[in-house]
Amino acid sequence: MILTDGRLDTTTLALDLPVQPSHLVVLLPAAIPVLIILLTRKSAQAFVVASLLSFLGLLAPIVLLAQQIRGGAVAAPRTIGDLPVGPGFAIPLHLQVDRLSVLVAVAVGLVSWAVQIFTRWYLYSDPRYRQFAAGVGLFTAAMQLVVLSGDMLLTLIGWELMGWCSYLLIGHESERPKARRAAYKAFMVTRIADTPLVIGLAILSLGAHSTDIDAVVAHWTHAAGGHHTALTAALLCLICAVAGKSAQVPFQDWLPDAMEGPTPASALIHAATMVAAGTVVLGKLITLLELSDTARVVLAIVASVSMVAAGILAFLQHDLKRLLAWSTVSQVALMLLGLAVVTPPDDADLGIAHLLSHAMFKALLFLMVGWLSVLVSGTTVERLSGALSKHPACRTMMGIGLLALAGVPPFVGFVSKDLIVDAAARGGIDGDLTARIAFAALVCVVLLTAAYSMRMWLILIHRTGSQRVQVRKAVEDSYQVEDVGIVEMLVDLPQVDHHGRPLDHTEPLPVVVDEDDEPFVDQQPGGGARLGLQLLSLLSVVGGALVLTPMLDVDWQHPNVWLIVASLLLMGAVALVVRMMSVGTVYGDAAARIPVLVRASASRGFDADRIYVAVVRPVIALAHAVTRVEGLLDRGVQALPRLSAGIARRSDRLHDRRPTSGLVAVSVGLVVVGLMGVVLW
Amino acid sequence: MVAALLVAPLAPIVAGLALVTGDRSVRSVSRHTAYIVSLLATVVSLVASVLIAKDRPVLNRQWVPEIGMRLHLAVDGISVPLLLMTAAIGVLVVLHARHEQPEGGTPATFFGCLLLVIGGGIATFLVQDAISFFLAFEVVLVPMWVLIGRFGDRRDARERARAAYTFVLYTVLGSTLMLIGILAMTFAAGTSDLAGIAAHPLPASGQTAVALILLIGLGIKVPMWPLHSWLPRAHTVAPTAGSMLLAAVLLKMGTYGVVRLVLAPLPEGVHRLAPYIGTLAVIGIIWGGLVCLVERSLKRLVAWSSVAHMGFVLLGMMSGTEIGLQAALYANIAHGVISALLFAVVGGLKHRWGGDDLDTVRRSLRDISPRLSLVLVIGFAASMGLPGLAGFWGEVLAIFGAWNPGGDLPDGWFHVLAAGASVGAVLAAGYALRVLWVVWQGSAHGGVPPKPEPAGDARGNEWVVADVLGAATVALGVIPIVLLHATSDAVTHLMAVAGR
Amino acid sequence: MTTYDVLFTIAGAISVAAALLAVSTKHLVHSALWLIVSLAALCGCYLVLGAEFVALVQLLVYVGAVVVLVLFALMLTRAPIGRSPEHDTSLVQRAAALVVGAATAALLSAVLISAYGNSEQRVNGGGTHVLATRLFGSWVWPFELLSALLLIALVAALALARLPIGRRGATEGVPK
Amino acid sequence: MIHSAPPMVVVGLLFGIGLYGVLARRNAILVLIGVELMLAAAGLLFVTVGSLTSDSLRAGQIMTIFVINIAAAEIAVALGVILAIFRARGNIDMAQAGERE
Repeated sequence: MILTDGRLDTTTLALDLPVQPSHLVVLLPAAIPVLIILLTRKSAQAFVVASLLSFLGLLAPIVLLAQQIRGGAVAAPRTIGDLPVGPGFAIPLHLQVDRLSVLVAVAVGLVSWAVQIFTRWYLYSDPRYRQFAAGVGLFTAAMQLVVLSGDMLLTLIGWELMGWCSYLLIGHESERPKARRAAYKAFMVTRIADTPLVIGLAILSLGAHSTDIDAVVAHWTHAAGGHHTALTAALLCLICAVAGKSAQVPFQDWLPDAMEGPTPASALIHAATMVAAGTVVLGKLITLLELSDTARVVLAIVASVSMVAAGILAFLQHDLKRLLAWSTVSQVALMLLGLAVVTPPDDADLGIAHLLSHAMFKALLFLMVGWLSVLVSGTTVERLSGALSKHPACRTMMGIGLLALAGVPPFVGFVSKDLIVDAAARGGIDGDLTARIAFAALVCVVLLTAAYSMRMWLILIHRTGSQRVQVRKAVEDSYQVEDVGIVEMLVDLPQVDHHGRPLDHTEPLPVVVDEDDEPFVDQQPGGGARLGLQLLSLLSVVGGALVLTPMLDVDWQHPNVWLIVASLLLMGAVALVVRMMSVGTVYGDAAARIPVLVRASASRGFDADRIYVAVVRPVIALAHAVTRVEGLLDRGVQALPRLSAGIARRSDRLHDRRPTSGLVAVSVGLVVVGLMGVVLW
Repeated sequence: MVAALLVAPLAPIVAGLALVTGDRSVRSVSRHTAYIVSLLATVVSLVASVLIAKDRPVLNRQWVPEIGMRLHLAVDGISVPLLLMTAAIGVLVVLHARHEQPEGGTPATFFGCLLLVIGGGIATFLVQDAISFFLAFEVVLVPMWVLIGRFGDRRDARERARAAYTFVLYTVLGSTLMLIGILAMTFAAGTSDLAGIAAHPLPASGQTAVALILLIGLGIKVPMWPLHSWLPRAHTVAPTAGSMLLAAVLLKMGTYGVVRLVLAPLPEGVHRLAPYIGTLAVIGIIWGGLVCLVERSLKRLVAWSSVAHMGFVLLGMMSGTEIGLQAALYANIAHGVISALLFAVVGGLKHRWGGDDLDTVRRSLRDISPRLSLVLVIGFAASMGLPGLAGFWGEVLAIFGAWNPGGDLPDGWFHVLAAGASVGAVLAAGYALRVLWVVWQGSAHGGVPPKPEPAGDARGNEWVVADVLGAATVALGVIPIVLLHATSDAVTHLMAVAGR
Repeated sequence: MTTYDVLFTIAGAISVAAALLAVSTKHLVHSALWLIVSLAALCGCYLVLGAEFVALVQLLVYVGAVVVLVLFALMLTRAPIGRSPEHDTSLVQRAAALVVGAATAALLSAVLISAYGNSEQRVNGGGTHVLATRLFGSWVWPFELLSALLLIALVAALALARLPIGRRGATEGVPK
Repeated sequence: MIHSAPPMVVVGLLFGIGLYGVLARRNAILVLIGVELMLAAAGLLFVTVGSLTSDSLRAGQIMTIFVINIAAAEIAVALGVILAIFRARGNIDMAQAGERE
């Protein structure tokens, strides 16, 4: 070790320095945008900065993890110090290092590093690569801040910053109106959902006279008898915000639209950051959540509805990237259920465990889809159909990702999902309402997950290319006869180049996927990126073993074997059904058996967007009304000087312009005033 | 060190008077000379302000003993940040004025008026005497009127005249009311020294009346809804440098006056009026946000967002808690920096575009001018209260303060107000992103806009000014602790005095 | 009723009567002459009140200089000699002026009498020596200022009299 | 010994008469005579009050001297103005002074 001057305790790895690894976890990614903006002018320079710092940003949480295991981590490192806002209120703004947060930090660091490396290849010739890398860095820093925060306000900072970064990343290709709108929508929906968050945080921390999370938890656990309503209200506020960030019903619709962003951004948003932040925050406050049954039931209902709806929508999506998006909604809901079903002594391990496993396989899946989309120029069913057959290099990793998503043993998704199902089943048997709701939804979702994973796999490995060409011709013909439904959908989908950017074709080109139509890009990402992908797939396979370690406190020794067997059998059956449905379809798409109108509607997220627009319309109308009132107000104000000028002119006309008569008037006035003075005196 | 107290306000005022009057003499002052003189004056003033902030000297002399008026110049934690900000913005404004000198009069007059406004602002934050406060407050009025009325937007002479006289009529009305309130307090206390006034409080019934008069008077300057309608007009018409001063200095004088003349000496009156003023503040927040959602003129939009932001400041002040007051002071400074930044950028854009209509189709700014677009994004992100930037702390802490108001203020109603304020924050996000959508990302759908646009990124002075302000915005957001510490003791003291 | 009272009343009555005639006569020159009488009678009042220096100054400056100036002005403006009714304003205005004047007189008298009462008091005005000491001691600066004022007035009157004003056409050269 | 009321009455009457003169006359010189009467009333008041109270500074008399002085200066300037007006307009009728030509 270089640090030999006694500041490093070699047994516990404790560091006696003002800067702790926990600080570095946040600061290193945060330095990426700063350095990129200040120092670099070229993409290559920016890549050096980004890859180096994000690698260090991966090392820092690993060191922190080592410290945590050896017992040398500083539990509550200070940051900029206590904010002075008066004697009755403390804002310590400190970090908090504990078991779960360290694990999540490692996962975030890993995903972020993989994404950074992958992005360089994905956006190789993008002139805005620098901005994108900077955005990814800031995004990671914000998430790490939420993960390691020990203070409500720090959490809020990271939370809002993530929303902003999502805006920047989703709107990266801002030449496209759709990307602009998606970015705006993502930010506004989450921000609207955040409205109650500040209030909720205010209730919690003002009650405890501190924004320290530990102090808040301690205060409300002791005072729960008296302030139960306030606690429930605060938790409901928080759940609303969490639903916004995690894209749960009714805020779900921003997430699929967020697919307008480049795929690495989606990987980051979906795997490790933004959508998982809700789980992290609620995980920190799990003790309070356990105190309020109302909040738990609300959380369970929201999560269950989102989970099932998103599962169905995922199955019906025409765009496989959107399929993954909806599966994220579903999986995040699963995490939240993992938090809702735990009962008092337990910590948030169930939800966090699923967060970790989801981070691994979802990052893997998104990056793989990104890879494939570069190869086949698109992410729709037509383009991706059979992609794996032509590019077998991707086959293993894609397969691992999908198996983990579906929850097949022994993959990581199986472990974490099964633990939640177990907990829900146990709670349900004990008569807990929340657990019963959760269990019912879980059963549905296990099947739905299997279904859409299977569907995606079948599309990707589909083989009958000649049929595809025929259908493509049919599509072109039908374009001319102006058919409705799926045809229009196909036609309306923008043609994109290998960066996912639109090609300015006035009419749809025939989709000819030649084997060698893209000689100008590397067929595969660089070594670093592939290493990252392999690491992610490795963790997706064996990551489940983490529950065996003391790092996660879950009950893995008593699995409900019958439940597992039953669910596996059901999953198998569903997979079989999906296989049957896919047989004979053009693209190997099982969803092709579903009526076109349903699929079209599902691709639009069951038109939730229109509801959002309908909600916003009265606000805009109100704004117009306010502007009109303002105009009236202004006119009233403007009328006042005109009025006085008018009076002055009129009295001016009364005057005959003779000095003496004016003098008489003045004297009369003086005398009257004098008389009044004398009389009143 | 005491000399610094006199140098800080007098350097710009004397230089300004010299420029304005010198210009009337036989030889007119060249643009370059005017710029150099102004720059020197503001830099001297800034140095003096820094010295004052460091050493905290006090000058306390008898001035007009018959009315108990004293020449009392001193600073405390509340005025130091405002003083430094005014002096620093002064330098930046002069730098920016070099870059963008509007037509309508000679350069010397323009610079002279800028200097007078700056000097008046500095004097306002230095004096510790109610009547001299009023005098300093009034110094800025006429030069600002000249800036708006003569150097304003050349395209619409009628609108310019109207904006100028609306500004003057409103602010004179406000000053008159303020003078009445000040005189009432001065004669009750027998002295116009602020400490003396605070030491001899009026009886409770009188406090309410005087506080009402003062709040209306100062509320015009702040501006408080519904006394705001001069502001969008004045901002839209004023030249960029004038807008920056208007937002960063003049509005701050209003809020500073509320702290000094209302909160400290009239605690009971404030307590009785707090729910009503708080309500007006929240109406202002939401009203401003709504107007911004549909406003077509970019500069006007920024002006309206000022109305909304000053609502947060007022709300924090009316919460009657230390956290609320700290938030208000923070938001005050933050708004000064952010709005100066926004006006600098937006003014530059208006200059380039030859108009500021948001409905005009243009190419995306991020492609044409990366530098301008960077500061534009920082400015609007800060304007919507994004954490890590200056706007965040003030707004969040103001909501915290309002949720749990001090004393026996009605809890329930203040809960509603806090909720309203957080809705206002969402509206802020709505309009900020709307502007970014249209301006930063570009409203031209892929294609080329109908007419070629004069491109040109920020460079030279404009870039320096925008850079410094942008850096200040980020610094205030990342390290709030410095400013909060600066105001903390003074706020505790004020709350102790007021709570007596 | 003391001797002082009697003397003052006589002088005051003459002064007031002369003043009345001065503002009501139709002869311009008479008006100026009645003014002399009124101001001279006022000198008597001053003497009674023990302000002999003031009385002399009054006599010298007003009667000697001012009224002569007025008479000169009357002649220079080609004032009509003899009765001429057009020196007065309209009847309505005169009536109003009468009311206002009477009211002012009544108001002033009432206020002053109620302020100072009607007590018998010693007259302690005398002593030109003391007056001189005061004038060139305590009051020397205002006095000097006044001398400057007089000088300025002199120059101003001269400048005004020499203004190149013609009937028409000649006004173009007038500096504004 | 003297009663304080008679001087006050004289002051009031002189001032009222002067005011009447100012208001009722059209000729500028006659207006000026009214003004002189009002000034004389003011001087008389000064002297009276100075004589009837203990006035060690002799402020009453000295003020009167000042007033007389100022009156002299005023009348000199006023007559200059009147002459200028006369030369410009051919009359010194106050009733027409405000009317534009």
